[in-house]
Amino acid sequence: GSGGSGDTAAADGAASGGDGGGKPFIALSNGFIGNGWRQTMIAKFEAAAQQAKSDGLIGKYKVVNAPGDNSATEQVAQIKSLLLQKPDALLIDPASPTALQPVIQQACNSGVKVVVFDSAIDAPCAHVLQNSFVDWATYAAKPLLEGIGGKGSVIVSRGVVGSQPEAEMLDTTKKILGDYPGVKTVATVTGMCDGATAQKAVLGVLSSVPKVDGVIGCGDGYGVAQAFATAGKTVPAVDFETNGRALSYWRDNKIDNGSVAVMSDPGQSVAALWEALDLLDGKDVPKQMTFPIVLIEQKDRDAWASVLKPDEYAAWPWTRDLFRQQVEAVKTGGKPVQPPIPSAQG
Amino acid sequence: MHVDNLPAGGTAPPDTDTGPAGRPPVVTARGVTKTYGRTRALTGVDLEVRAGEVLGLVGHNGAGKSTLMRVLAGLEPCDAGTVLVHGAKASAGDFRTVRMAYQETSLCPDLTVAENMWVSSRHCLPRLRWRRAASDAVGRRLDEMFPGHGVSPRDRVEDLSLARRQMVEIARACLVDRLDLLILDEPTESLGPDAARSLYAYVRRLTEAGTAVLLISHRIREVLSVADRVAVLRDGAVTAERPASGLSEPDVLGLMGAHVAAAPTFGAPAAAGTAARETVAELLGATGPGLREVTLRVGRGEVVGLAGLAGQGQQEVLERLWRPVRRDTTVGVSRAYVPGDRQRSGVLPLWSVGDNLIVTALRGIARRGLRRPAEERAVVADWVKRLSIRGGAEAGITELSGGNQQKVIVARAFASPAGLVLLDDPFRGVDVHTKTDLYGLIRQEAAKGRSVVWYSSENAEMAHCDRVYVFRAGRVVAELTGEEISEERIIGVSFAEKGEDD
Amino acid sequence: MAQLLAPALPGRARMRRSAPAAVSAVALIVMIGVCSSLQPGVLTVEGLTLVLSATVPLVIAAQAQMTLMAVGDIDLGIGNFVGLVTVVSATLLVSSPLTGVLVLAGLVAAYAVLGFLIHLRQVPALIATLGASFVWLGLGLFLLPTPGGTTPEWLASFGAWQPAGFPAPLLPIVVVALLVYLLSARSALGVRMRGLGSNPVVLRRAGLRPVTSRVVAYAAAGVLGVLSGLVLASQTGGGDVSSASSYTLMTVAAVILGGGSFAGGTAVPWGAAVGGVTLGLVSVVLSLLDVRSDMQSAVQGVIVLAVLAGRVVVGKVLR
Amino acid sequence: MNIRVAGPRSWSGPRNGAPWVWGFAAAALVWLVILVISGQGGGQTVSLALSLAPYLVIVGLGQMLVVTAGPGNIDVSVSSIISLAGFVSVAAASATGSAAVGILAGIGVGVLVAAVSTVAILGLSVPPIIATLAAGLVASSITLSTANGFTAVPDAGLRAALNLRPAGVPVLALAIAVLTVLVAALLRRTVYGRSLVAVGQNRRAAERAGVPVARVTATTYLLSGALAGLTGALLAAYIAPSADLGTRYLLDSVAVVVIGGTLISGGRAVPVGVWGAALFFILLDGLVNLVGWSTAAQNLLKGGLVLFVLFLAGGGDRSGGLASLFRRRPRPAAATTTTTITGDDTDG
Ligand SMILES: Nc1ncnc2c1ncn2[C@@H]1O[C@H](COP(=O)(O)OP(=O)(O)OP(=O)(O)O)[C@@H](O)[C@H]1O
Ligand SMILES: Nc1ncnc2c1ncn2[C@@H]1O[C@H](COP(=O)(O)OP(=O)(O)OP(=O)(O)O)[C@@H](O)[C@H]1O
Ligand SMILES: [Mg+2]
Ligand SMILES: [Mg+2]
Repeated sequence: GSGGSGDTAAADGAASGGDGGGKPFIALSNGFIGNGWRQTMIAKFEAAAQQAKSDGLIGKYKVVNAPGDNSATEQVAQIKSLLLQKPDALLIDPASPTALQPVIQQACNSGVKVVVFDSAIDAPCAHVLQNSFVDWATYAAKPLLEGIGGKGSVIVSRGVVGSQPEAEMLDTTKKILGDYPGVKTVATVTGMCDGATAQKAVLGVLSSVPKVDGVIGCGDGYGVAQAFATAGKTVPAVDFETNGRALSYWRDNKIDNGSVAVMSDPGQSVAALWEALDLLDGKDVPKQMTFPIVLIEQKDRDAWASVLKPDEYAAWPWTRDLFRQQVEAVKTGGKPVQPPIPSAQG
Repeated sequence: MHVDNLPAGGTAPPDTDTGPAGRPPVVTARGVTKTYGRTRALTGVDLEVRAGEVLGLVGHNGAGKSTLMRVLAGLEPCDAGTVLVHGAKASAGDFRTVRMAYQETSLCPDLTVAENMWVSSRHCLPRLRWRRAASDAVGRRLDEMFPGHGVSPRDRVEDLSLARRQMVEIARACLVDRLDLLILDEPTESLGPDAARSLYAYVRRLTEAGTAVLLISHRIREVLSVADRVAVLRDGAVTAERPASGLSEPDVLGLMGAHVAAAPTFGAPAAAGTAARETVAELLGATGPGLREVTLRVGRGEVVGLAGLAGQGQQEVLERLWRPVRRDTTVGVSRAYVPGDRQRSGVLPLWSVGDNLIVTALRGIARRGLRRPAEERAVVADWVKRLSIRGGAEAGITELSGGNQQKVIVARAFASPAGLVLLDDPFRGVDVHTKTDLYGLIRQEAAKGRSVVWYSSENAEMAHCDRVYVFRAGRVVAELTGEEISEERIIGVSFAEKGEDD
Repeated sequence: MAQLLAPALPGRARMRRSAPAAVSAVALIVMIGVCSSLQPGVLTVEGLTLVLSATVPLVIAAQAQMTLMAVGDIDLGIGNFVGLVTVVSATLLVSSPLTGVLVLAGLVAAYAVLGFLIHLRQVPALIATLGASFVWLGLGLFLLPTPGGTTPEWLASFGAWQPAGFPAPLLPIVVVALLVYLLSARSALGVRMRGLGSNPVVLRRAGLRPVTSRVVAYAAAGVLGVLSGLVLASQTGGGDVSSASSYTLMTVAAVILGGGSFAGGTAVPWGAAVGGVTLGLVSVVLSLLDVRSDMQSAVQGVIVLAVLAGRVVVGKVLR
Repeated sequence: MNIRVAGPRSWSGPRNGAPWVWGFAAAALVWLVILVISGQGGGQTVSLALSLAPYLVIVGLGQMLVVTAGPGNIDVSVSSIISLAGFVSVAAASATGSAAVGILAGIGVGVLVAAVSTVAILGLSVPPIIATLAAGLVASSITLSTANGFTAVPDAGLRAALNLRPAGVPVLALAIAVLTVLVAALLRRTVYGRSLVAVGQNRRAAERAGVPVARVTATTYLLSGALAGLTGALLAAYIAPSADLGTRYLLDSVAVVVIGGTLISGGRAVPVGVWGAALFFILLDGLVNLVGWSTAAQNLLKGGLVLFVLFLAGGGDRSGGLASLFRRRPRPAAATTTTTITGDDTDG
């Protein structure tokens, strides 16, 4: 990991106004740094921002991660101290979908362009990049159910129960399951989209359920597979994480049963950077945009696995051009852009 | 009526023309019994405290004095019998005019003096601006009782010296708008002679105004000089009630059933030249909090006493010897410590007698950090027998009476291989029999070559020492050896000048 | 027993007692100094408002913790309790204000009952409040499984209130500290509470029921917890039961920094306020200092230790 | 925290019933409910619970030692240690190719973090809860920097060993059972163990009895750190190293210690009880998942049960734990006992 910031000159600190001759100062506030996805997200942003800085697109950038557990209060404090430094644009990966509303309003009022990504947020003045949770749930269930032949019994591992995305995903999952009358749901556990939690949760019910053919989850397949290994059962079709560890496990253990890896895209932070620059340039960008999910099917698995570190998550490599294509696609309602798989490039 | 505008005494009508015997009783106990589990603390007490008199109450340890006081002050109900206040059967509210000063003080250390006054005397303080009223009242009362006390109502109790705390405690007990009976439980134990004199002068003024005073003390001479009557409590019952005039100290001791100060018959202090002994521990000009230029020496097999009034630096010396961290202290042997405050720093309450007894010796017996239970049991059995500890090794330590607990703690120290045993006034609250056993033990162990440093608040105990250092204000003011050691001599040296502390 | 021969001068004793809070205050001033040298805007009214506002709920929660520590207890549930209050104020308080207010009052009552049971059953407050923290969390998740909701209008406008001339967050900090000071340090109730933490036997002998003191302390802590939650909700504009989970330990640290102790018997409302602001400012300083994000919690820990070490040094000097 | 346990403690002595049975009883109850609901796999449920419980037991044993050291002692750094030790042990194992080195590295990390707490507690007189909090913050920082770009994968052999269940009995559970016995023996049969229990009952008395209090305290925190490190090393191999691997182990470790019958005010440790309470927690999680209750209900249930057990058992007679409930003898007015014992100083 590189340092959290890349100041050009300490002297121009507060003075760098966005509209004047100075190049823009981009700040990113991240509500939580405790998992691999967020770390990948930050790493991608820092790489892109460093590049943008050497390309002369931005003057400086700064990343602030709220310490501790996903704490909205910490993030509010962090954003407030960021505002003191008068950034031109503020990118936010929020700790909580509501907690930041007042402080975002405050930022907007002081003339800062705010781009929120990874989560819908109820702040009318901000631009939002969000994931398509319907797509996510569909990708997580459909290939898996096809893979097990449309019949058998499955466990549903729910995400953060009660959250808006989870509700949306559960609805979708139920709808899809309705299309497969041969499939029986034998248990519903709470996996919190986290391998470790899902591992314990699934292990807790494994002894009480009959043979399981698949576990429909939300990026917790590695833990679920471990649970089956512990119980001495064959690993069913699962939804893996999109990180190197899960993909290698999937590849090395030859789990060719319809499993897929599907998660949201940590590259969103880069897309958010491009959006912020476009906003600062005065371009017209929709307030709400939905960006594609990362789905790794068996055919692409080995390509991804070879480029990812164990804790690194697959991210779409957004470039400014790709981003603008996606914006066009959203505006016109066209087909979303499909960025290339990194291995294809190198 | 508020404390501010109170005369020094109570408001009971002074009737000076009749003698104490003719005055009306303030509090009367009739056939009071009280049982705690298997212990019969009070076995039918009849006692009358009359207005305007000082009644001295004496008795051996565990005789039931404190229990009786709690009953008379309305803090605890009795099992049978009655307590009458002003001749009528008392209900809870009637005890407001009976106040008690506890020996261990009943103050909250974290609160200021004024706040402590509110806690105990809030009924006679205004609801608003009580802080000022309490400060004024306690300041005035202290001025009356202990001129030059040096206590500010805003001081926190924990910042006060033991003597000042005791003064505050007594003033606290007197701070009430009507005082019929004042109970003083061992009030002078930590007061200097001046303060004690002031206190007794104040007691006189109180009784002149018609208040009754019940004085408990183990200092018989003091009781005799202040009290009008003396009551003796023995095994939970009043066995004698006499006018104080005409009683002598031996008379009272006889009434208490104590074997009159048995002279040390066993292993009397070796008169052998102490200088010849090898030095095992030494303080050379030790100075620090509570100590000024203290120089003392402990020889092998020697029993060294630290005497003087309480809190003059004796415990600081023990502390230095226990943890010789400074360069002015050298200790050449291993040490063991016998604390006097057994509740706070003595017993390990979850353990049995055996476990408590062996915990110090454990280290020596164990091999490579592993215990050797058989050897431990043998040592425990030996000591339980030697000191005839009631209940045996298996009993829980808290099931024992105080004296027996103290025996265990003393045995703990002597069961260890320590070459120097430090005694921190360990025989408070221990009865004569036990004490005699333990004195014998100390002499025996000293004869085996162990050294003992012994702080005692009871100067008579110092007679069992080979050498005694008398302390005052953190200094050694006298070193007495052999024949020179006597209670009179020690007291004489301790009080030779005005105590600096008060 | 070990008596100081020459009794410590009262002035010195008082100094020794206020030394910890003084050390924290010095740390606080140093931090503000560092902030303003890095970012001159900090010392303006808006700057102070921005910097201080996030510390307000923590400071109020620290007062709740302080109240319980004064009676010798400790509250390991305050974080989740504050979170629960934000949830209530983002849901019930909006949908049906009356129910919301009743529920908040009920939460205060629940705290009082908790204190009563702790006293009655003679159980350690540590573990009872730990158990209660699971309950608060469960209730919060039950009401609002995921962060969301909106706070009532009046609460939001309080959060956005920006008076001219002085930094708005100072007002709640000072007012609450003053109220707690009046309750715990000046009033008769406060004497009873501190007396309980200091020596419960004395209370009983004086005919004061210790259980009353404990229940009052818990009720006061409940009220302060509700206040803290309301202020937090006004700042975050919604409810999140886990938004304040870090408060549990942070408030303890704040009270310790402010000169409180676990032993009970002392009330340090001003100290707790100073300690809370100090802790709250740490993350601001860290982000201004460009400390690497993954090193921020280490620096936070080191600062806490350093302040406490400073306390030890000052304590040694004053002894 | 009742750090200053109000005045005296009215223990009736060393004969203390069997405070550990209640955790096992609760676990058995939950197991029965699972059996009734699912109607199958009773034995397998136990077997799977036994493969999850050991992790909680190890960290619980460490926490138990700390809690036994007396009022105010608690180790809130265990969660951070677990997470950090997870990364370090996986890194060490993959660097050297030896799982044993990995485990030792995990333990070593735990000891190092605990050393920071220990220095703060003993050297700076920082209260343990704050000292371990600060040390934990430092550890979690190191965890985050380690996690960034972490490439190693857990040792496959170790993982296989952790999943080994001959005849349905997890090997790890057996190993940890042995560890529990060792800890129990440590407490009973060694000088250190006796010293720890003495310090926990009455720190001042232990100090006056010649127990090296500082050394015992230090050893205790280091042991707790070592056990948390071991937990982290094993968990990382069993699950995968992650920055929040240990998060839920903090509160749970304290809770299992108390439910297991260890005195929260110190001076009595019940190693076996940790097992019962850990099984109870694991099975409870399983039950909640099986029934499909939300996390809200799960937390309400957990908190409610902890409070119920606590208030039912009460502390008036701290020695008896729950057992005292059922032999409710009239206590000679608690208030007066307190008065006398504290007032015992009147003697003499
Ligand atoms: N609360 C109690 N529970 C059990 N036993 C008690 C209690 N209070 C007193 N006792 C017992 O009652 C007896 C009388 O005790 P008390 O304290 O009244 O003695 P005392 O005369 O004051 O002795 P001392 O001179 O040592 O102070 C003792 O045997 C004591 O152990
Ligand atoms: N709190 C208590 N709980 C249980 N039993 C007690 C308690 N206090 C006293 N006893 C019992 O009463 C017996 C007498 O105790 P007591 O305290 O009266 O002794 P004592 O007369 O004070 O003797 P000593 O001089 O040794 O202190 C003890 O042996 C003990 O068995
Ligand atoms: Mg006795
Ligand atoms: Mg007595």
